[in-house]
Order: sequence, then structure tokens, then C-alpha cells
Amino acid sequence: MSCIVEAAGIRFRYDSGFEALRGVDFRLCAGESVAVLGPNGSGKTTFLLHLNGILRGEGQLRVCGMDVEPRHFAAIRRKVGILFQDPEDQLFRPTVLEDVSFGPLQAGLSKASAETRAKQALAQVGIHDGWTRAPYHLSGGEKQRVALAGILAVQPEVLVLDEPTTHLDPPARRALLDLLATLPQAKMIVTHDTSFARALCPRAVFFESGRIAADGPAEEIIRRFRWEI
Amino acid sequence: MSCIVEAAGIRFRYDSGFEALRGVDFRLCAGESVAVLGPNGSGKTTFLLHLNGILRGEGQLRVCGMDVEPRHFAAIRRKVGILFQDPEDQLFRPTVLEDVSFGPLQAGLSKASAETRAKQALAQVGIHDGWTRAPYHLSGGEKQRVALAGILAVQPEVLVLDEPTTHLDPPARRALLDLLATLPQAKMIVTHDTSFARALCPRAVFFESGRIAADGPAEEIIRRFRWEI
Amino acid sequence: MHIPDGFLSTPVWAGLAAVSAPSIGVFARRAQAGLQESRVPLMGVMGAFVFAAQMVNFPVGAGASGHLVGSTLLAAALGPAAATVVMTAILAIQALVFQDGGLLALGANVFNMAIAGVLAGYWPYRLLAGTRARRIGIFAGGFLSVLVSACLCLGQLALSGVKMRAEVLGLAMLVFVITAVLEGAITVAVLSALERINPQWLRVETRKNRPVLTALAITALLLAVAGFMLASALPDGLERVAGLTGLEGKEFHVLQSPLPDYEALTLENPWLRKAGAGLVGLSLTFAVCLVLGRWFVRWRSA
Amino acid sequence: MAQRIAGSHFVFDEWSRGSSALHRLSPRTKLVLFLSLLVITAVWPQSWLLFGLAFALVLAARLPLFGVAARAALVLPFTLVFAAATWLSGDAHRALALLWKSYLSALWVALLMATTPLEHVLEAAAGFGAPRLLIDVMSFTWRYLGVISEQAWRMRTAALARGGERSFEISASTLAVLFASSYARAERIHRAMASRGQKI
Ligand SMILES: Nc1ncnc2c1ncn2[C@@H]1O[C@H](COP(=O)(O)OP(=O)(O)OP(=O)(O)O)[C@@H](O)[C@H]1O
Ligand SMILES: Nc1ncnc2c1ncn2[C@@H]1O[C@H](COP(=O)(O)OP(=O)(O)OP(=O)(O)O)[C@@H](O)[C@H]1O
Ligand SMILES: [Mg+2]
Ligand SMILES: [Mg+2]
Repeated sequence: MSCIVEAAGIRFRYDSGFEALRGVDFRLCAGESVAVLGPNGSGKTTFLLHLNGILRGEGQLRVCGMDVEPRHFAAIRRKVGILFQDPEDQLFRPTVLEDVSFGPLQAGLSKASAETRAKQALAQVGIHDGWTRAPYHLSGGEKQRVALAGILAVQPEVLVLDEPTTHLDPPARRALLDLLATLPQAKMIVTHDTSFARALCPRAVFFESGRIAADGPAEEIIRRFRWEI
Repeated sequence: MSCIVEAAGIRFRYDSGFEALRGVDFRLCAGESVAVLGPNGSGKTTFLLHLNGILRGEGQLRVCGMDVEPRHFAAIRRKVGILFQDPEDQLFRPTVLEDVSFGPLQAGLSKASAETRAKQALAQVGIHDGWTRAPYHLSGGEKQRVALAGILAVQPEVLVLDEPTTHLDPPARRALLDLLATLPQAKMIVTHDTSFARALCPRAVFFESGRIAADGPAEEIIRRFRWEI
Repeated sequence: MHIPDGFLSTPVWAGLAAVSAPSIGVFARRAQAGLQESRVPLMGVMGAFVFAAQMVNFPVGAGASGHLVGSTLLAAALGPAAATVVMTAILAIQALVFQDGGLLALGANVFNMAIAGVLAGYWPYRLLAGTRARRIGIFAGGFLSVLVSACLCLGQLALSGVKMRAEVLGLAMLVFVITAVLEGAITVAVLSALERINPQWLRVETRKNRPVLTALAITALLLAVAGFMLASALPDGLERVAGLTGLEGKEFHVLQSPLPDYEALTLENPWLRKAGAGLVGLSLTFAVCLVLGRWFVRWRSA
Repeated sequence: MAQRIAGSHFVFDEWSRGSSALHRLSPRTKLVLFLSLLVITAVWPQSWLLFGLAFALVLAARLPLFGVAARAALVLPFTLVFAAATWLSGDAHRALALLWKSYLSALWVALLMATTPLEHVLEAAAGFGAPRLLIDVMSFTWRYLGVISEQAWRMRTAALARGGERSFEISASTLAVLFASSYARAERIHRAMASRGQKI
């Protein structure tokens, strides 16, 4: 079977000597949505950063059929779209449109077609104007949507979201839920918001001190670890 | 009746000219717990920052029987403990223990008794070691706990918490819920997490574009504004 | 200490622009050599950090307070070449967006604060960082970076004919010395706190012998002292210097041939003569810098 | 302990998104134009005549006259000190010249920035040969200026809220922690850039 992510025995130690991952085994197939649950400090964010080679530990890791190695980084980073925890860190260009077209431009598109792509992605997240606004003029929810558009503009095969609902008010959270439900890509969603996880992901994995302690139906995992909020 | 917070007609305009508060009326009495709900950008955080004089707008504001004026700031700040939205902002000392003992030290305690106080507060939030770690290396949830300990160590009369659960995993969130339920102080809790609000606060106020649009039983307000997550 | 436009005479701002522009080019190339991609956001965010840090007041008693300038801190954290580039970015943004310092005077301000200030701050740190006198090195760095920038600034103003009475000058010097002591003290306090958090951030260069930087640093120091002495000794210094070096005569010939119609104007207008002298100086310095820059690049790659 | 970056600091950002002829002029042309005006102001003794032109341009660009004039006035505190010193040394004429020259020059820069978004000014400067690294650093510095000074302000607020007094030591450790947090932020930004396929 062709899987998008195949990880086996991933181990990683930070410079400080702390061993954040201690043998992670994980598979994700096309079109699947997985919730990534687990306590604070269990290594969820650290694991995500391995998927496109930003952190590199020991073990076997293949993404979209390629080993995660420097010569494949460019290709892999086009297929894996990671949305980080703080949208402020992702909007690093002076205007919304420039920011969203950053990815396509880096992928070698012309300026014009990168901007067309960016506008499509912005429309997908429900932003139809204000393209020349600067990021610091946006509200928290808008920042998050622009950041998501920046990921979508690269047309990745898998979306990886790190706590996408923090700071969103309930209507904005519902809007994000609806938006994500319409996107066809495979998804990995790190979240402490179990009702969000349950609404989007039939499957869940549970991290515990640097390992995946359980993998199975989201309902069951939430019940088993008493993870209900 | 003696009320801890009495606010009438608070208006505030940021330097940018944006009018973030447009007449807020609010009362909080001893032992009460109030959930502060409302959309992103409706002025919740701005209002909290008025309670101990960090921002100063127009209108009448009395806290613990004192007008919020420079000559009362020191006294008021010892009675009002504010937990900020982003724990990153709150941890401004080089180590965890120093950070938590900052408040007691400023209140005039000796170094030794300030540290004892700090260790008690850290134990309350479930941190029993790692006192000399640098706050910036902690995971999101750990930061939030340290920040909360910093507030508890001052033993204030009213706890004002701005989105205290955003980065907490479900067990930590439950622990915080239990902890807050046992604390006798009056509480104001800004949150988008309605089940947390409901579990802790019988009463809720709802902010909307710089005003309190509704004040009443939490259940009713959540239903009325369709604020369920 | 950010000199606005309108203060410096044309030869001074033009000359300094001609020195600064290619130097920044050299520093940028230097900072980029062996630059991991991650350093660009780091440098940018550090620029924003210094900007924000400059707004944090340090109370020193009696209701007075000072703030950090940051050259030495930046040099310790990023190395001198990158620190120079970051300081230049800050100065340019201050000139463009905050009307703090002029745009034509940017060359002068960059020279005073980003080049001379950073180098004067870095060298004491570099020399003493590995020894027991570490704190003294840091203090001296902060102190010198501010004092050198201030002296250069005063010197250039005087050179441009902004007259100041001795008392005023003395008062200004006093203020500068106090600011410099404060910068030293703040830098020591912040760096010590940083060391407790993570000592890896503060780099002590292990590579030895960099003759160009040493030379530049010493030149900067000498220039500062010379500039200031000149400023206090000779109120209308440039004319004297021009007279001494014979520039006064030459610049006339240079101007004469391409602009014959304006000959009378040229003769009568001292400001045009000055501008002419400035242009000559500018081209000369620019040429020198280009040659130096080329040589430096070749020397680096060799 | 920390002043706040006021929203008014971002006022150019608003103005520069206008649509007058001056706004639409190519940024390179504008850069050359305003640099020339600055040079003329610097070398021409009668350049105060140009005040008329400056205000005409402000109106032509449909900018608020008072607002732009006030922006340019930010230069005055420094100027006033030195003008006073010059006046004291008996050169009233020169003192006056210092005042109007620096003010007029500030007006030109304010006009440039009020009609051209900063990122376009930077692109134009890069087109004229400014080092790419410097331009990139400026762009990042400008982007995170608000974020980090806001954070500095909130840290100071947090210290005050816990009864902190203004003190040298607290300011120093706050700056150290702010440095640490900025360092971590730079790391996260770099990760975000790399994740979106930034070429190496
Ligand atoms: N740069 C770093 N250096 C050293 N240790 C780190 C670093 N970043 C994270 N850690 C540590 O690694 C562990 C795993 O961190 P990680 O961020 O992956 O946790 P997480 O599962 O995402 O937690 P959370 O739910 O709180 O976000 C934590 O204990 C954290 O303290
Ligand atoms: N420093 C500032 N300068 C200018 N405007 C500001 C500033 N801080 C906040 N605002 C604006 O004031 C409004 C109210 O902000 P506030 O932070 O109080 O909202 P909030 O209700 O806490 O929202 P959230 O739920 O997202 O935290 C927002 O529109 C915001 O953009
Ligand atoms: Mg995480
Ligand atoms: Mg808020």
C-alpha cells in the first residue's frame, strides 16, 4: 500500500541532551485524517518537525515515497504543509499576498502565476480582499487563515496542523472546522481540543514520553486515556 | 454591599485611535466567579488590564474599595492577580523559581520565605522539580503552569485569568479546574472554552465590540449567543 | 545622536556616505559568507529586538533613566560583521519611518554608530571575553561604542560648521560620558543575565588574526579622537584642512571645465565650492573603498 | 520601564496605500526624485522656497497636511537643541537655517514614505545596488518590530501587575529574557520558511 508518511523507530535528542523522541512508529495513508493527542511535553511538536526534515533524528522516515534526506527536502517540503502553533511566526512577509505567494515562488513559479495561486488559496480560506494588508493589522483568526492559505498555496499532499484552534473564539473555531472538512488532503492535527479532534478525525494516535502509546479509533483512545475535556 | 470590582462607563482608546472599550459596566463581589466571554477583539483583555491600572481609560473604577489611581497601584496590584493570555510574556525572570518568587519578594518578604511561598505555589500547579530551568525552554503547557504559580504566590484577593487553558492538555486542564474550584478567591476567567467556563462559573458576561452585551447565568448566555464549542 | 539632514555640510555627508556604503557592502558579504539561511531571520528579529530594547527604560535613581543602544550586545551575539549590518538596518528604518536621523546623513550615522560604534564595542569584548576580566571587557565595549559614536558625531557637526561654545561642548561631553557609562553598565547586566540563561548565545570568536578588521577598528578609534580634537580646536575645520591639502585650488579646476556657464557662480558661491570639494572627496574615497573592497574579497577567497 | 510602540508609528503604512498619481509613480523614480530634492535642499541656500512644493505635493497626494507636517516635526527636538547651541554662540542666521533645512528634509522623507510602502522603497533600494542581506534584514526588522516591542510592553506590564517596581536589575533580566524569546522566535520563523520550501 502506498503511504504518505512511514516512520519507524524515530529517536531524537535536543542539544540540551533531552531525549524528546524515543522510538516513534507511525504510518499515514492518502486521504486519512489523524488526531495527534498526548500530554504537554510528550514530543508531538518535535515529531512534526521531522516530517519535512527540519529536525533530523535516528530511524527510518519516508514521506511520499522519498527518504527524508537533504536531496529530497525541496520536493518533500512541497508535499508536506505544516501550520505552526503561532501564526505570527509564519507571516513573515510584508503583505498578505506576498506572504501567501512565498511558497509557490520558492517552488519556481513565475510571479504572476504564484499570485494567482495565492489568490485561489486565500479564496479557499474565505479571504477575498485586503491582499495588500500588513500582517500586523490582522486579527488572530485572520492571521491563522492567512497562514493556512500560505500552506494551501503550495498544494501539499498532507496538511500538518499544530494546535490550530488556540485563541480562536467558538464561531471562528467552527469556521475552521468546516473549512478543514472540505479539504481533501490527508491531515495530521495536533490538538488538546478533543471535540475538535473527534469532529475531524476518525483515527487518533496518543504520544506519551516520546513514544506513540496507542493508535486507533479516536473515540476509543479518548476514552481509554480519559482525554475528554 | 462591598464589591471587589465596581466599574461604570469605562471607555478606552488605544494610541492607534481604535476605541477598544465603549462604556463597560461591571460589578464583581467577594467569592464570585464570572466567566468573561466574547468574540476575538471584543475588548476582554483590554478591560482586564484596567483592573490594576495598567491601562487607564475614562469612567469610574474601584477595586477593593480603592479608586484605581497611581497612589493605590501598589496596594491594588497585591490584591489583583492577573494571568496574561500568553504565558511567554509573563515569565520575565531567568529561572522558574526566581520568576515565581518575584511577587512575594516585591511584597517585601525575605528571600527564604519568598522561595518557600513560591515552592508551595509551584506544588499547587503540579510542578515539583525543575525549579532552576529557564522558562523559555518549557513546553507551552508547562509555561502556563509556572505563570499561574507566579500569580498564586502573591495570594491575591481576586484572580483574573486570561485564557488560562489554551495550551494545557486535558488532565492539566482538569487539575486547574479542581484547583480553581478549591480556591476561595473571587475569579474572573476570560476563556473561549465554554465547558471550562460552565464548570467553574455560575455567572457570565458577554463582551461585544467594547461593551458588555449581556450579563447573567452562564448557561443562558452560552445558549443565547450560540457560544457552544 | 542621530544626525538629521541639514546639519552636515555637503562634503561631510557625501564623504561619509561614500565611506559607509561600500563598507556595508563588504560587511554584508562578510556576514553572508558562511551564513546559514537561518541567520537572516535571526538578524532581522535581533534588529527588532534592539529596537524594542531601546525603548526599555533603565532607572538609575533620582528619577533619571537611560536605555540600551545595543551595539556591543549585538556584536557579542552575532559577531561584528552581522552586528554592523543589523545596526545599519535599524538606522535606516529609523531614518525612513521614524524621522530619527536624516537620509542623506544616513552615511554619517551608519559610520558613527553601525561601523565605528560596533567595532569600538566589539574589540574590547573580543580581547577580554576569554579572560578573567570578561566583565571589564564588556563594560569597556559598551562605554567605548557610545563614546566613539558621540565624538564622531560632534566632530562631524563641528566640521560642518555647527558652532558650539566651549561650555556647551563641555556639557555635551559630560552627557555623553554618562550615557557611555550607562551603556557599559546595562550591557554588563544584560549579558550576565543572558549567560545565566544560555551561555551558547554569546560568541567568542576562536578564529585569530583578522588584520583588516583590526585595522578598521583602530582607524575608527583614531578617527574618533582626531575628529573630536579637530572639532574643538578648529571651528571651521574643513576649510583649513582643504587649505592645507591644497584641495581648495584643485576643486576649482575640476568644476570649471564641465560647467563653464556657472563659472561666476562657482567663484562667488562658497557653498558650491564646498560641494565641489565634497564631490572630489567623495569620488576619491569611493575609489579607495572599491579598491579596498576588491582586495579584501580576493584576500578572503585566497 | 518600556514605552509602547504607538499605533501612530504605523501611520505611513496606511497613507502609502493611497492611489494618487504620486502613489502610483514607480518607487525607483520616487526614490531618485526625493533623494534629488534632499540634495538640492542640502546645497541650495534658498531652498526654503521649496516648502511650497512640499506642501503642494502633500495635497496632490491627498494626504492630510497636518498629519504629514506633524510626522516631519519629529525631527525638531534634536534640531532645537543644536539650533539653541548655535544661537548661543552668536550665529542666529545659521541656527534658523538648521531649523528649516532639517525640517524640509524630514518633509521629503515623510512624503516618500507616505506615498510608497516600505517594502517598495526597499525593493527600489535593492534595485540600485543596496546589499540584499541588508534589505532582507530591514524587512524582517520592520515586520517584527511591532511584535517584539509589544512583547516588551507586556512583560513590563506583567512585572508591574505582580507588584514590581521600576528597577535596573528587573529591566536587565527582562531584556535578557526578551532576547531569549526573540532568539526562539527567529528559530521558529526559520522553520516556517524552510517548511514552505525556502531555497537554500
Ligand atoms: N529547543 C529545545 N531544546 C531543548 N528541549 C526542548 C526544546 N524544545 C522542546 N524541548 C523539550 O522537548 C519536550 C517535547 O517538546 P514538544 O514541544 O515536542 O512537546 P509537545 O508534545 O508539543 O507539548 P505541548 O502539548 O505542550 O505543545 C519537552 O519536554 C520540551 O521541554
Ligand atoms: N496595542 C494596541 N494598539 C491598538 N489596538 C489594539 C492594541 N491591542 C489591542 N488592540 C485592539 O483592541 C481590540 C480589543 O483587543 P483585546 O485584546 O482586548 O480583545 P480580546 O477580546 O481580548 O480578544 P481575544 O479573544 O482575541 O483575546 C482589538 O480589535 C485589537 O485589535
Ligand atoms: Mg507542541
Ligand atoms: Mg484577549
